[in-house]
Amino acid sequence: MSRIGVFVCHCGENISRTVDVERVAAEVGKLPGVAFSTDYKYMCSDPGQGLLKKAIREERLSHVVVAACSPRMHEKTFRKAVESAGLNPFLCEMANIREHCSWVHEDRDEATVKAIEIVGMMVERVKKNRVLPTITVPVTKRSLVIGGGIAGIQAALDIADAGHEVVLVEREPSIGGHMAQLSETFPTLDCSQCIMTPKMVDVANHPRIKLYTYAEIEHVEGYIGNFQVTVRRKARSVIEEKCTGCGVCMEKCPVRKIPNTFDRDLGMRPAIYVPFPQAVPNTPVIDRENCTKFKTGKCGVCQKVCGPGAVDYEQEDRLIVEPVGAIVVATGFDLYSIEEKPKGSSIKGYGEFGHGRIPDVIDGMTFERLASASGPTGGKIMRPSDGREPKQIVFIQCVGSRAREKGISYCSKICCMYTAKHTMLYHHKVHDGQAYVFFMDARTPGKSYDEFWRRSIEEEEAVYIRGMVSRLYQKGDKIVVMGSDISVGVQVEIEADMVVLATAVQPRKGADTLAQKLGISYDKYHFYSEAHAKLRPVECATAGIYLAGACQGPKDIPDTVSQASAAAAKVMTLFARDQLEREPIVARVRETGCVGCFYCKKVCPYGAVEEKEIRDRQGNLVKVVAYVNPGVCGGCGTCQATCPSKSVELDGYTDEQIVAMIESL
Amino acid sequence: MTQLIDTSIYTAVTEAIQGEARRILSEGSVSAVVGYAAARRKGSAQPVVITQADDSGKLIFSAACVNNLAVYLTKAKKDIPKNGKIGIVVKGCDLKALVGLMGESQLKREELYLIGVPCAGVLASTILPDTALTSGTIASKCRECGERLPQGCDYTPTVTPPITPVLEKKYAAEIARLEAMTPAERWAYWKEQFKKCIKCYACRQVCPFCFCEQCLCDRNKPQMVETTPRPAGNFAWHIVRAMHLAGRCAGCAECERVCPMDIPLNLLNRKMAKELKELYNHEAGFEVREKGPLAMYDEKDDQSFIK
Amino acid sequence: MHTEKEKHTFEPKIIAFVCTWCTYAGADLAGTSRMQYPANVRVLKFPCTGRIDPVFILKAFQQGADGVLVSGCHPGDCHYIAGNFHARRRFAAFRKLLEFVGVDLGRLQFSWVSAAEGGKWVEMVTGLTEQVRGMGPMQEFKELALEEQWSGSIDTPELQEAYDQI
Amino acid sequence: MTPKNALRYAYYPGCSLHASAGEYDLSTRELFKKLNIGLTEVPDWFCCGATPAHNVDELLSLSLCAKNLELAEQVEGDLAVACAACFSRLKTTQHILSESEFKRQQVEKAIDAPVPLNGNVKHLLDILARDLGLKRLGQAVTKPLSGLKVACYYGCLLTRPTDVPNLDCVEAPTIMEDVLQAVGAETVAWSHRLECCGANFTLSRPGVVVQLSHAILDSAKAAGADCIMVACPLCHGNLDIRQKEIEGVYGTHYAMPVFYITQLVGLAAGLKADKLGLDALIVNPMPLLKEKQLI
Repeated sequence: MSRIGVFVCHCGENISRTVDVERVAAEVGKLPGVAFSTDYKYMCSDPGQGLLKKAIREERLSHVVVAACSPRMHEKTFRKAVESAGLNPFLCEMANIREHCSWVHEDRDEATVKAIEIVGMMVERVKKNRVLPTITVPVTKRSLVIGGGIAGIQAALDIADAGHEVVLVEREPSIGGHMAQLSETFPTLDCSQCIMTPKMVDVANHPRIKLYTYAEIEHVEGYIGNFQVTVRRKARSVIEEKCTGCGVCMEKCPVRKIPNTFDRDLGMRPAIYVPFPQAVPNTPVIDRENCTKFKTGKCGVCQKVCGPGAVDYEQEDRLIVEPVGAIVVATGFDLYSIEEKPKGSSIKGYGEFGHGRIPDVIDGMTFERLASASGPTGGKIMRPSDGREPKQIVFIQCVGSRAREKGISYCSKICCMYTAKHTMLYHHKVHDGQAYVFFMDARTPGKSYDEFWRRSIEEEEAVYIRGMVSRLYQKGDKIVVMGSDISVGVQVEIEADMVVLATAVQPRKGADTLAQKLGISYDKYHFYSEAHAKLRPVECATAGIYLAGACQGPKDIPDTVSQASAAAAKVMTLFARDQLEREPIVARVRETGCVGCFYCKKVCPYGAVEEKEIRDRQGNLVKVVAYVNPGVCGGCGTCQATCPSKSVELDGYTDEQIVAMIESL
Repeated sequence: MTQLIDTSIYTAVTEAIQGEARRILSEGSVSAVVGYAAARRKGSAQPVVITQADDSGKLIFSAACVNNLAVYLTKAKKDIPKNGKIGIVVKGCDLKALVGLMGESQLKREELYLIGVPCAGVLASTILPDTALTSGTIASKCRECGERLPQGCDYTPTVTPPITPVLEKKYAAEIARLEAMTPAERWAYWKEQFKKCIKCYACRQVCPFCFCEQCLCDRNKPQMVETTPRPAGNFAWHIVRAMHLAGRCAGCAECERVCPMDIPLNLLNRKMAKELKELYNHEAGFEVREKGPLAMYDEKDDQSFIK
Repeated sequence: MHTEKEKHTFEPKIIAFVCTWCTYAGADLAGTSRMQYPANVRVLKFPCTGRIDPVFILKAFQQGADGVLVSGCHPGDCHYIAGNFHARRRFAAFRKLLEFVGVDLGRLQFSWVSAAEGGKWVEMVTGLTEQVRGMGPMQEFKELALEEQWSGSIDTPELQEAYDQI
Repeated sequence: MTPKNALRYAYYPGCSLHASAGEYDLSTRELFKKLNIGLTEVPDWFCCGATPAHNVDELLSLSLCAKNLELAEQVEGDLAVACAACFSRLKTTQHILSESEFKRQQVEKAIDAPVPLNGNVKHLLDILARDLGLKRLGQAVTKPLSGLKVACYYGCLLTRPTDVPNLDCVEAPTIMEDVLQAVGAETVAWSHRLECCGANFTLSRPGVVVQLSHAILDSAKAAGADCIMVACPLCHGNLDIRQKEIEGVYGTHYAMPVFYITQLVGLAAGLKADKLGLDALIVNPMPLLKEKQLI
C-alpha cells in the first residue's frame, strides 16, 4: 500500500487567495493511499522543503505530490528535495494549482473543487510511478569534424588544443575549402591564403588531429558519446606515407590540359595533381577519369619518375571505422549556378542571364580566382573569352538570393560585402576601369562593414545602381545589361565587358544525404537545422552533433570561425565528463509482447529503435523484437501510441499512469 | 435480376494447383503447401496444410474456398513446418493481406512460394456451399473486387481470365447511407449492432493483421478496454480494433464472415480505408511498403480540422 | 473588474490532453498573465502529442467527459522533431472513425497552441466549454455504461428482481 | 469523317482575332482544318478583359475570364487560345481562383455559376508542339520553309506571369523555335525574344511603344533575321502596323515582315496565300517569300 504525502502550497497568497488550501489538504487526505497531507505558506522555501523531507522520514512516505505552481517552475526543486530525503526523485509529482487554477479562476468555490480534482488526479498518477534509475552513458573523448574548410579547421584545432583527439574528414584532396580560393577578405583586405595556410599547416602538424582528405562519411551509427563512424578513404592512387610532395610526377605527367576546378576551370592541371600549390597534405591525387594509364592502360610515367615509389595504380577505396563521442558538421556551401536546372528541381536557373552560356558572365568566386595573386592569371583581371582587360564591369547582387520566383527566398548575407570588395580589387587593378553594381539593398551589419561599403563608393568610385537586371545578352563582344534604376525610375542599359554575378549561397550538394546518415534535420533548402534558432544555435536536435559554418546558413568568415569555436566549446563541455547523465524518460520494450512489426521504428524521430534477435539456448532464432537505445531515445512516446500491442512503454508516461489519471476524473 | 457467374475455370485451376503443389513438394523447394481441400459437406471446402507430394490431389479450388489463408502464416504458423519455404494458394484478396504482412515484417517474400488463383468470386457466408455462384449468392467483398488475377505470384495457372459482371457495391452504398445520417442516428445504428457482440473474439482470431501475441484489449494493467460483453466494452473493442486496422486492412472481410452475431464489421474497416484513401491517397495491399499511412507523415498533410 | 458570474445549470466536464513543451507552457502563460477561463477543464500533460493514444480519448469519453481537447505544438515546432506530425495523421483518421460511429465531433477539438499563445489557450478552452455547454451532456457513453448485456433478455420477474438488486 | 482519337478543341479567338487580327483567325482555322484538328468556337464568348481590366478591377477581370471558362465547358475538348494576352489572363484566373477560396466564392457569386478550375487552357503553340507533336507536324509539311531565317518573338505575356504554370520555361523558352524548326525554317538566336513591345500603351502613350518596338526590330535585324514570327495580335500590331512609323522616327529601314505562327506553319503545310490572309499584313511579305521561293 502506498503511503503518499500531499503538500499543498499557499504560494504566499497566490494560491490561497482563490483556493481554499486547507480544504484541499483535508479532502485529498481522505483519498485511499494518502498517508499524510498538509498545507504550507511557501513549499519551495527552505523551511517548506524541510517540512517535506521531515515528513518523508517521519511518516515513511512512499510517494509525494506537491500541489503548487507549474512543474515547469519547480519540479526539479522538489524532486531534488525528495531525493535528498532518500526517495527516488521520480516518485514525486507536482499538481499545478497555480498557473492552471488559482490564477485563471475567480470563483473560490469552483477553484477549490478544481484544485481538489487536480491534486486527486496526481495522487492517482503518482501511485503508478516507478523508481527510475538515472541513465548514464560513457563518453568516448574523441571528436569527428566533417569538412576541412575554415569552419572545420577552426573547430578541429580548438578541440585538439584542448587535449582531445580529432578526426578531420575532407571530401577534396586538400583541406582549405572556399576560403583557400579567395583573393582578399573583407573588411580588412588581408590576403586570404596568408591567414589561412598557417592554420592548414597547424592541422597537418597537430599531434592530436588525424586528417583524412579525399574521404567521405560512409555510415554513422550510435549516439551521443558513442558514435561509430565509417569513413571511406577514396583511392588516391598515391601512397600518402611514402610521398614526399616533390611534385616531379606533376611536372612529367603528359596529360596537362584538364580544367582545374579549384581555379573555376580557368587554369589547367595535369592528371596527377594537387588542387593548389599550398595544398595540405601536399600529396597528389590521380584523377582517374582523365589519366591515360587508367583510360588506356598505357603511360605510367608518374610511377616511373617517382623516387620513393609512392604511385600505386592498384589502390582501392578503404573503409575505416572511427569511434567518436561527438561530431561537428562543417560541410560549408556551394554557389548557386545560373545554368538551366534539371527537370524536377525546385530551384530554377537564369534564362534571362543566358543560362550560363555567355562566357564573360562569371560568378563571384571566379572573380576571386582572377583577382588572386596565385590564381590562373596571376592576379590580372581578364575576360575568359579573349583575355582582354574589362574596362566596364557590372556586378549584379542577389542572383538567386531573395528570389522567390527562382525558389530561394533567403538572403545570402555575404554578397553585399564581397561585391564591395570586388569593386575595390577591380579599381586597384584596372585604374581606368569603371565598375557598376546593381543592388536591391546594401546589407552591411558587422564591425567596420558599413564603412567598408561606403569606401567602395566614395573612394573607389564604384557606381551603385539600386535596381534589378532583367536581361543580359551578348552584342558583338559586349554584354548588354538591361536593368532598372528605381531611385530615378528609369530603364538603364550598360554595355559591359564583363559581368560578375553575386550568386546565392546554397548548402553543399548531397547535404541531405549526409544529414540522413547523421540523423539530423534540415530545412527545405537543405541547410542543417539547429536545435533552437536563438538559444541553441550550434547544436543539432540530435544530441552530440554540432554545427559550424555555412552548412547551417549563409555566413561570412568571422561568423563561421565564431560558430566553429562555439561548436568546439560544446564538444569540450561534453568531454569534460566521463559519463553522461540524462533524464530517464525513455521508452522500453516489453520483449514478451513485441511481435516485431517495427511500427515503433518507423515512427521514431530519433532512429532510436533497433532490431534485436532473441535466441534460445541452442542459438535458434526465436523472434526479432524492437530494442530502444536509451542513449538515443528523445522520450516523445510516439512509439507507444503507435504500438498496436503497447509492448513499448515510455517511462514516466506509462499507460498505467495516464489511465489512472483519466479514471480519477 | 440474378445473373449466373461463370466459374468454369475453377476445374482447370484446381488441376493446375494440384500439379504445381506436387512439383514443388517433390522437388523439395517447399516444405508445406497451404491450400483448400474438400470438406465433409457436399461442395464445401476447408483449409488444409499438406507436406507430402502424394497429398497434392486433395487440393481444390471452388467458389466455396472463402477463407483467407494468410492467417495460417501468422498466428498459426507455429504449427506449420518451419524449415524452408512454404507454398500458399492465394486469391487476389488474400494476396493483399500477405503484402501487408510483408510490410510489417511478419513474413518474408523469399520464404513464400505464391500460387496465385484467378478468381471469379466466392460464395457469401450465408449461402450453402453447393450453391451456384450468382450475383445473388456472391460474397459482398467480391462485388467490389478489383484483383481477380493476383499479380506477382511465383505461379499462376494459365486460364482464360475470369469475367465477372459489374455488380452493385454494397459496402460503398451502405457507407454512403450511414454517412447521410445524423450522428445520433449513426450512434443508434452502431449501438444496436455492437449490443449483439458476445466478445467471442472470432474476428480477432481470423484476422491476418491481429497478429499481436498479447492484444491490448486483453491487458489489465491498465485495463484500456473493458473486457466484459457489455455494450460499453463492446463499443470500445470495435472502435479500437477498427483504429488498429486503419491503413492495414485490405478488406478480406473474414471478420464479418466469422462473426456469429452478424455484426457488419467490414463496414468499419472499409470506411477507414475510404478515409485514408481520401486523406493520404493510400490503399492497402498493392505493394510492399515500408511505412503505412499512419506510420508516416507529410509536412503538408491536411490540418483543416485543427484550430 | 469583476463581472457577476453567470450560473449555469449544466457544467460540462472537459478533459484536455496537451504536450508539455507548447500547450502546457501556453496554459502556464495564460496563468502568469492572469487571464480568466472556465474552470471546467482538467489538463493531462504528455511529453508530446505523439504520445497521445486515441484510446485515451475514447477512455475520457467513457469516463464521463463531455468534451475533449487535444493540443500540441504547431507544425515544425515539435520539440521531438516530428511527434506532432504523426499525431496529426493519427487524429485525422480517428476523428473520422468516431464520427462514423455517431460521436458528434463538436465535442472533440484539436488545436495547436504554442508556449507563447496563452490567449489562444484561453480561447480554445472557453470556446469548447461554451460549445459543449450548448450541446448538453454527452449522454451516449454514459447510457452505454449503464446498460447490461445478458445472454438472454430480462424477461422474467425473478430475473428483473435479481437485476434490480445489483 | 474524323477518326475517333482525333484532336478536338473548344476555340476562344478573342476580340482581336475578330477585328485587327482577322488574318490570325483565318490562318488558324485553315491550318487546323488542314491538320485535321477540330476547332469549335465557344458560343457567346466575350472579351477576356485584357489588358486594362486587371489593372483596375480584379473582381471584374477574374469574372470575365471565369465566365468565358464556364462557357467553354459547353464544347468538348480543351480550350484552344490564340492570343497571348487572352491565354495569360485565362490561365492566371484559374491559378488565382484555385489558390484563393475567398476569391473563387466572390467570382462564382458574380457569374452565378461554378468556375471550372481544372479545364485545360492551351495556347495554339502548345497544341502544335505537344498535342499534335513535332513529329506529326513535320510529316504534314509539304513545302519546308528552308532558307527562311525567322526571329521568334514571344513577347512578354506568352510565358508569364512566372508563378502560373505555363507554356514553357519563363526566361528561356524554345517552343516557338521547336515548331518552326519542325517545319524547316531556320531560327536565329537573338536578344529581345521576351521583351515587351509596349502593347499596354498602344493608344495612351504611343511614344513608348515606338521606343520598345524599335529595340525589338533592331535586335532581330542585327541577328540576321528575314522576318519575325509572333503568336499575339497585340505584338503583331506594334511590330507590323507601326513599323513604318518606327522607321520614320529612327530613320531606319527594316522591311521586316511580321507573321503569325499559323501563317508560317500554314505556308509549310501547303496552304495558299489567300487562305492565310497574307495580304492583310502591312509590311508586304511577298518579295521575301518570292525570294525564298516559298510562294
